[in-house]
Amino acid sequence: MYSTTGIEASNYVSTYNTAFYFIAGVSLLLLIGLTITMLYFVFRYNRKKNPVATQIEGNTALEITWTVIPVFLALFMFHLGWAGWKPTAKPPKDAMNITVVARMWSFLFIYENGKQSPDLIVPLNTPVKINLVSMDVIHSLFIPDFRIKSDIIPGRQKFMWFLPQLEGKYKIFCAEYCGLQHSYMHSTVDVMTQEKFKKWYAEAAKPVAITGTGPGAAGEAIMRSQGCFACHTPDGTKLIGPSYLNLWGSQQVILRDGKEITITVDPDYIKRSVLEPNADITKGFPANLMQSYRSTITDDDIAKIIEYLKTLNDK
Amino acid sequence: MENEKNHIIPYKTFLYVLAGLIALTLTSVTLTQISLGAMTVTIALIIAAVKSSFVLSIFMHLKFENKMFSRAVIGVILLLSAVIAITLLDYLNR
Amino acid sequence: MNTILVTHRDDLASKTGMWLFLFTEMLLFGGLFIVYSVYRYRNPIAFHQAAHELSIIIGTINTIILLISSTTIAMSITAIQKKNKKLALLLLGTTILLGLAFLVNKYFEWGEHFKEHIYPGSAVLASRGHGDVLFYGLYFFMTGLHALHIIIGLIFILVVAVSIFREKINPENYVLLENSGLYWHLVDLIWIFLFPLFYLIT
Amino acid sequence: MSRENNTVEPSYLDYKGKYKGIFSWILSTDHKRIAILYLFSLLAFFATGATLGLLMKLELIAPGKTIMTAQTYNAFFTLHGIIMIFAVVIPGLPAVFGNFLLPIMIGAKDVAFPRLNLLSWYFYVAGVTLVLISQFTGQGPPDTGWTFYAPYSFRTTGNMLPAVFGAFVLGFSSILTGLNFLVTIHRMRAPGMTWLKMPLFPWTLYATGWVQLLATPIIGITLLMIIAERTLHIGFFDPTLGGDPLLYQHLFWTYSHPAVYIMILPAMGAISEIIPTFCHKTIFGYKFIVASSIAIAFVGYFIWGHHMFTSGMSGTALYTFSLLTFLVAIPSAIKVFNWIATMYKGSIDLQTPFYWALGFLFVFMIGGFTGLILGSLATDIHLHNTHFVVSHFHFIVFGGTGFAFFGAMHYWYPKITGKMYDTRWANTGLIIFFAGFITLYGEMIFLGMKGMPRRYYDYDEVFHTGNIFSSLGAIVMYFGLAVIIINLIASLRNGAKAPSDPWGGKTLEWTIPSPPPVENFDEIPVITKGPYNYK
Ligand code: HEA
Ligand code: HEA
Ligand code: HEC
Ligand code: CUA
Ligand SMILES: [Cu+2]
Repeated sequence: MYSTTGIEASNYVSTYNTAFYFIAGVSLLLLIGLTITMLYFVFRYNRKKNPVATQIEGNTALEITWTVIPVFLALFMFHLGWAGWKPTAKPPKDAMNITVVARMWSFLFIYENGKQSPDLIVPLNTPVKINLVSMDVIHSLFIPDFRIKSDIIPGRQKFMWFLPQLEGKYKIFCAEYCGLQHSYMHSTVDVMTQEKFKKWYAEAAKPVAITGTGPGAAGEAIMRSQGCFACHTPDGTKLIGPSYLNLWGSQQVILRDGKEITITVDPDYIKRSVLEPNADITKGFPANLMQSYRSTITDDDIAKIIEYLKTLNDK
Repeated sequence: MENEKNHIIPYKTFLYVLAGLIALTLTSVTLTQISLGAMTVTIALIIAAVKSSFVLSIFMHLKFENKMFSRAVIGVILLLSAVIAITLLDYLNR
Repeated sequence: MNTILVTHRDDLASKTGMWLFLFTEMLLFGGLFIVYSVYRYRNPIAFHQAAHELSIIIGTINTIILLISSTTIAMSITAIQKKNKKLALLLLGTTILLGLAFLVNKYFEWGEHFKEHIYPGSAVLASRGHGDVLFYGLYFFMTGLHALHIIIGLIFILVVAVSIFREKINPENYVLLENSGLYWHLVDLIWIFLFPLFYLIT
Repeated sequence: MSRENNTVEPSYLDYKGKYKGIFSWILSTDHKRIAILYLFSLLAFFATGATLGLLMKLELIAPGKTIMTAQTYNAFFTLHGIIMIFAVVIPGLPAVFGNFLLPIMIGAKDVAFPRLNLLSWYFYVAGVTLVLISQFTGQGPPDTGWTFYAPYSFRTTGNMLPAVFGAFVLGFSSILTGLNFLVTIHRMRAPGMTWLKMPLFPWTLYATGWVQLLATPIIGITLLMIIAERTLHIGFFDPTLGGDPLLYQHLFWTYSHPAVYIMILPAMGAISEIIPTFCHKTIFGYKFIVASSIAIAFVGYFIWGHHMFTSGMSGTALYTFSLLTFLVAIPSAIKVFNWIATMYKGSIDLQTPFYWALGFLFVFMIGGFTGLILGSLATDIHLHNTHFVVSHFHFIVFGGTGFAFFGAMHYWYPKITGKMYDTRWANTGLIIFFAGFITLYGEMIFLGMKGMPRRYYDYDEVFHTGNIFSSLGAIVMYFGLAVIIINLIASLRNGAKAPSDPWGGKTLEWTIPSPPPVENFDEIPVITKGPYNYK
């Protein structure tokens, strides 16, 4: 993560390094210098060596010196930090726009042509502007190798931008505490050459890559990319939400407008559960945790999800 | 001990101040009812500030008390204003 | 100052303590004023219109009630200084009655809103948009907290009145009365700002 | 010293008052007994918090599940943070040593409002009790971190209300202590003790008092708003109700940044007492140290935004907050330089408290310097919410305030208990502790630079090596602390009797017997000279 190879994975690495090494360098010098001075005094003016202390009340000239010098050092440190921050506020005009939708506990990157991906795939040497959208609580998109991080605040328009300068795969972490699975909310940036990226980008027909085979594979792939498995399991384990095992067609007790009713899990119910999860709350589970997927899941997707759910019965 | 200087304020003073305060309240009500645009906020707050300075200095005896008290009150008000100003530094420039 | 601890009495110390406490109260409400200014800045129109729905008449009456009650409690200090116990008690009684009148008004005012289904968390309010939710949220919270202070102040004054009656508070030792006065004036002071912010700036 | 054995007055420990047994403690309004109440409750909470810290480190020794579930881990760092911040380091030095020594050091018989003082201890215990109750009731413990960030704190099913209300009550306790000290210092200084003849520990308590008084109400009201939002659905910070989550952060840090100076100022005060005593020398630049305390308290009020550099504040706000953050480092620098200058041409008596003071200076500098790196915008963007921050605040909170607390404990131990402790064990404990400390938190600096986010239950394989070191450090430190605490407890029984001035200190507390009599002074002293007069 913390590359010391001298190759800079993004445009921020060099400004970060300047500020970091200056402040850390001055600090280290001061730390060593002051510690040695201190230890020398302790040794030299030990009671055994110096039984009688010389009383010194103070020295104004000294006080002024050691106020003014740190002020200048501090101002310069501040300046380096500010100079390094300033570019982050101004994305280049020709930047590529990508939207990230963050929710508990996954990222989903949406491209201008509608393509969705749980990983961030970007072309080399092209400025990338990421619009930050959160569906529930505050998250934070953090790419350590790029030395960049930005909080994703629900209800706010925000963006971050960077220039990837080195091919490779880098980690993305969520850096703002967002609940149970916060430490599992991660992803990858894949910086590829322009040509490779173009090819990937053109495969727009299939929004998500299907890995498995069989009737539910498409649905499962959608759910994987949308991050449903952060809260639901296919194997009966209770995580945050109800498990999908034997869910399809079963009877469920739900709370609707504060009243308990029993329903059968049918296509309508699944659709409601995904698009308006807080209308019907499954008994024994918290409301307000699952948020609507209206912006990222289509009716077509829901049909596929149902196909998948059907495969989970009577295993 | 410092307990000796018990300044007695005559009843009349209080009644004058009360009259002033009520007058200011009514002024502020009438002024804000006529549409003054952006000035409304300023006027209403200035009047409120004048009213509170009356309450502080006469009702709360600040005028007759050790200077330390009034200085502290002013300090606290300035501190609070500074905090509001710095918070707004963020919001006004977003 | 070197008297024995038990009989030691320092009026200035207790007054200083009271003032310091008032500072914390000022900042307590100060935090809410920060919230108010930010949300007002971000939702000017909604705040503007919502303020129209509050009754200026009740607001003005309540302001005047509080001002008078402040005057009476301030005068009761003069009364005790002039050794006029009866007048002091009478003035304090008036203060308490005025405080209660303020609360009664508030009760009717809030009742009016509740009748229109405007209260925190109500569906009607939610349907009117974020600005209204914020305005009424702040309105109920700030005036509610203020009303709580009125109630505490009334209890404080009641205790003081009883002490005057029992002559525990007397022309030689009346710092408690002064402190209750200070507290009451602070409550008044806060209202002096709440009133224009919620009722007038429309 | 002549008064020592023939005092007529019983010491505060033997004093027989109206009540018997435990009631003579929990109903006592004597500032010294209240200080002891605080000391023991605080140590109990510290042990709880520290054990949670150790357990967290054991969990982090390897990726994946080691000893607990993610839910438990999240609950642990929340409780750890709440206890350590609100119940240990904020009350810490003021409530224990301030209560015990402030009146004595300024030549008074008690604080201005003794009953209020006792009340604030009750609030303190009640507040922590509420926080602890939240762990065992409702639907699971709170899991928001000690910062209670909105809107997560409205979404979580954890039992937030008692915890938030507990923090509110703890804030109340802190306000009452601050208020009491301010009035005490204003009104009860001994005759002749002008402001500039007051020792430095009371001075820092004075500056702290103002911060407690003027910052705590802000978090009080913020916590009340959270409660109102959770129970009554009043919209304040929840974006679904139109609120702004950033406003919550503003209000939270408007208190919580000044609060870090509530933690460190009294610690600096204690160090300013220890250094001259063991150097046998008047403090260097008294007035500058006083002025820097006030400057820290004042400027510290306006730099809260440095906790929000990545949250998307306006550029103007970022600029201001970063600049002021760097400026607040200057008064700390002045203090460090003056302390070291005090050692110059001193006659240094190497006793345990002085070792703690040296340790303090070292780790405080590391904490401060990591703070500078965080105060710089370009670097904070990368380091925010990583273990670098965790390292920073453990260095400065535990290293700064904690070291000063232990230093103060060893410095005033003879005065408070009337017994001497075993120096050899005390120093051994300190060395083990120090070694563990540096391994534990030093390693976190590098983990943070590599990008390990904080509040992570599980982590990427690349962070594994660093975490092993760090966790081993925690275990070493555990033993060091145990040695220190056991030594102090054992010395209560076995220690030699302490003279009234074992170290050759010159402030007023060393002029009265150890342990002090109930009324502190037979006769209130009249002050004619400065506090550190060794001529
Ligand atoms: C005792 C408590 C304490 C103290 C005293 C400090 C002191 C400082 N802190 Fe720290 N801080 C915390 C407790 C404390 N902090 C806590 C608890 C958090 C985390 C909260 C959370 O998120 O949970 C935090 C977080 C924190 C952040 C936010 C990080 C983030 O989340 O991204 C920042 C950023 O600016 C910061 C900066 C500083 C600075 C600049 C100082 C300065 O005051 C330090 C000044 C001292 C020195 C600089 C050393 C001495 C000086 C010299 C020897 C001379 C040389 C000096 C110069 C050349 C200038 N702190
Ligand atoms: C005073 C403040 C303080 C202190 C002393 C400590 C002490 C310790 N803390 Fe810290 N910590 C915080 C304040 C503090 N902490 C805060 C505010 C947070 C942020 C919380 C949040 O994110 O919301 C935090 C977070 C935090 C984390 C980060 C969690 C995360 O982000 O994932 C970790 C992880 O390792 C940690 C570890 C430790 C450890 C190992 C100790 C150890 O140093 C403890 C060491 C002590 C021992 C091991 C000795 C124990 C001794 C005994 C039990 C015997 C004592 C007996 C008697 C007293 C009679 N703490
Ligand atoms: C943040 C955690 C979370 C995520 C992510 C999540 N859910 Fe849920 N889900 C829940 C919770 C909690 C419930 C129960 C409460 C409710 O009904 O709203 C639930 C309920 C459901 C139900 C109703 C189950 C029942 O037993 O009645 C369905 C169906 C469902 N989710 C589907 C999905 C799908 C599909 C996705 C992904 C596109 C998804 N969920 C993502 C938390 C989550
Ligand atoms: Cu999302 Cu942490
Ligand atoms: Cu801070």
